Amino acid sequence: QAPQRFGLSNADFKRYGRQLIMPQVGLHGQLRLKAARVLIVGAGGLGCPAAAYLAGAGVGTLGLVDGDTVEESNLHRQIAHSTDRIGMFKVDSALTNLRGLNPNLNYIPHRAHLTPTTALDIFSNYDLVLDCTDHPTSRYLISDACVLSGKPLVSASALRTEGQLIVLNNPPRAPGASEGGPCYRCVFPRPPPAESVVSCGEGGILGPVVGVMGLLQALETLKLITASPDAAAPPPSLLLFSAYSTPQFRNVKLRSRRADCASCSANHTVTESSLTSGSMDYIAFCGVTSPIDI
Amino acid sequence: QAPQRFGLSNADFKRYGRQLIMPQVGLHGQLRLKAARVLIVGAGGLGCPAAAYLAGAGVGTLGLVDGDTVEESNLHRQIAHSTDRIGMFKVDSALTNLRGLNPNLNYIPHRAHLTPTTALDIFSNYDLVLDCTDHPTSRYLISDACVLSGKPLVSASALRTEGQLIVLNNPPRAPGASEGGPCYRCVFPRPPPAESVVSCGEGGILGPVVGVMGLLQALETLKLITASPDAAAPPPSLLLFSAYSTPQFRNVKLRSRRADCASCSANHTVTESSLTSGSMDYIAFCGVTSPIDI
Amino acid sequence: MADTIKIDVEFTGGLELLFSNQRNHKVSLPAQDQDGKAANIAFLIKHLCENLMTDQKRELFLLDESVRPGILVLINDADWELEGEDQYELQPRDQIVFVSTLHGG
Amino acid sequence: MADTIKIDVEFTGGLELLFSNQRNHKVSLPAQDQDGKAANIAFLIKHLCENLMTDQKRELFLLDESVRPGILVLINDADWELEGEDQYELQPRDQIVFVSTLHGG
Ligand SMILES: [Zn+2]
Ligand SMILES: [Zn+2]
Repeated sequence: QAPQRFGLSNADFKRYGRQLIMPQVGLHGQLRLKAARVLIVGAGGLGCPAAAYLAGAGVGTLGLVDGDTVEESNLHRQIAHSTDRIGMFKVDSALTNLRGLNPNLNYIPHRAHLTPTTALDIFSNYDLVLDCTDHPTSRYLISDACVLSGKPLVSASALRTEGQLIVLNNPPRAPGASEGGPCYRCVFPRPPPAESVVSCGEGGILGPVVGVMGLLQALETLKLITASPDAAAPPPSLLLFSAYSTPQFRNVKLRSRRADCASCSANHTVTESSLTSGSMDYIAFCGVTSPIDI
Repeated sequence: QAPQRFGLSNADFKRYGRQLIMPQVGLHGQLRLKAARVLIVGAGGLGCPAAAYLAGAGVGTLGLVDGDTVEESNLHRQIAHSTDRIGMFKVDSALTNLRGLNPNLNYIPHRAHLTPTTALDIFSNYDLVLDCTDHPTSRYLISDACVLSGKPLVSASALRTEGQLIVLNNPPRAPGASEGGPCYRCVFPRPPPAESVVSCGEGGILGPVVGVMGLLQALETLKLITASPDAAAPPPSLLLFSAYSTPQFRNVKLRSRRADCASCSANHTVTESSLTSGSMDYIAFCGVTSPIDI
Repeated sequence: MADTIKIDVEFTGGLELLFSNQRNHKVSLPAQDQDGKAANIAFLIKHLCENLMTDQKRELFLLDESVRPGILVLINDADWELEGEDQYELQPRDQIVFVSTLHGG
Repeated sequence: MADTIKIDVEFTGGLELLFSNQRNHKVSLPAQDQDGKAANIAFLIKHLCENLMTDQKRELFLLDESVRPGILVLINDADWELEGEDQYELQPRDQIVFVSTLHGG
């Protein structure tokens, strides 16, 4: 093993020097990054850039969840994949790219879509989760699983020329603890009507728009991990991005936890057993008529 | 040759379908992208993500200028490079990555730093330039060469936790034409004192911060290329990004062309011959005491 | 003649498609509703549906007299839940934004 | 007793390091300078140097009585060159931002 100073190798000091020297990161922050276990759900337009910059920054353990394979129509925006990896699992394609960038990390592939029965088991091995998926069903599932397993959630979405970003369940407190950050159900207690949900396949998406949102997820993740453990969480907010508007970015104050939230309140009806038993039917909840992958 | 419909192959329709279907791009926009020749000066923290998303979007000809080689300390933020390409020219390393993502484009490597004597010659082969460099000397040179050769310039910079973005010389009009957009010298007529200039090596840089700025450069470039040729240019503005502030983004109105600008006014002293003859000494202008690479 | 109140309304996240594909609207509406109550967000929503909406698919904006699930209403850059929801009384020059949540990635 | 005027001042792009490493400052300054002229940006710059700056290296902020090259002054989100530069007369609650240009990439 290479000799270590203050818990980092000489190669680490060289590789991470440009971020280490900043007071916002420092040696403590770099060691927190090295110890951190981050799960990225979705290796698409958001997950690809988020994963690349988190790997670059030296997040010690990086897990990727996705059951899809790479298609040609992904490549205009999913820049961790490549033309000769079309047909490969997205998770494996992305890990090929990430290992090339930074071979010193522990990468964990999860080659299947997240389901209610597997989510808690997978989440238990991580400290923080990024929602880089593309459907309301997975967004409610990931938020519920983050509340039940006590993980902060960095959630983003994008469509056409616009994007949205929220940090949820931060700080991550048990259901009923009012000082915890709001969850996805606090902000959106009821799912949108299925006919109002537009996918990137239907509506289109501009590559740099979803890319910016993925990078902003990576940034908020780095800020959360490197912050001092007793730093206060910022008040809940939503960042809106609109590529063709002036101004392009808008920051909006959000509510705190909802006293009657189905997931994070004292009277929560979403429980560990409702997930693992399969009694929580996210597809029925979101009113999707034909079964879809989440 | 593959059969074409409306100037695009079936593979093009598949690859670019998600952006083609948006009214902001459309078939016209995709054909403009295919015909566009874009030069990225600097294959570092800004240039890597900008190049990846421009290649993804199908910019027909993409040139990269950089005389540096890949170092380990680059890899936390320069995500088009990789650990096994340390020591390679950045331009070649980046093109390896870009060709993997999209092999259908025309890539042009320029394996040397831009100089006053080479700039106009190189710029003459492109329609639009991205300034992804890291020093005032190159920023003045690139702006001057863009004004003299009539190219719009998408310029960004980043340091520590902050970034800045300006679109300059847009619309690109001849020196003295007041309806042209301001150039770098209109906004910054005099260079900063050399002792106030902090590099990313000295001050540090957070990867996603410079990454976001590079992606926003790619976005503005795509907007410029895909816009209808008779669309009015937006008023000059500067986007400020500060990762740890609330709000993180601020949009600021800038001045128009300066009537006494050394570069873009009727009485401009920066001319084609002052560049090519070498009489414009950017290093002396910026007051750098020891010679540096630009 | 009844007083009117002028506010700025913005639609985003795809909702602009229901309103002449235009994001920003200057809206003048009566300062009181038919019962003489000061104009609030509930009144504004009804006013927008009747006077500004160009798409016939009301269910993409409205459900049970309020905005459908998946639409956030922002009052001067804050979630309307911080401001009294649809009972918030409009003030001149208020900025009201209707945002449809995005789900793509 | 002389009147004072209260404004918001922000330093960014590294300039905050010269001002106690703090970005946002609430600043109260005399409404008139010593000659009875209304407080303008030139007066503010002098006031900031004398009362708020903690770093001794004045040349990183000042040159010839004005801000050094490479610093943009923003008056309510517009370049000061659109507002009369250092002759702009301050109004209560104005937002004045001093931005140092970045060059890294
Ligand atoms: Zn909740
Ligand atoms: Zn000029």
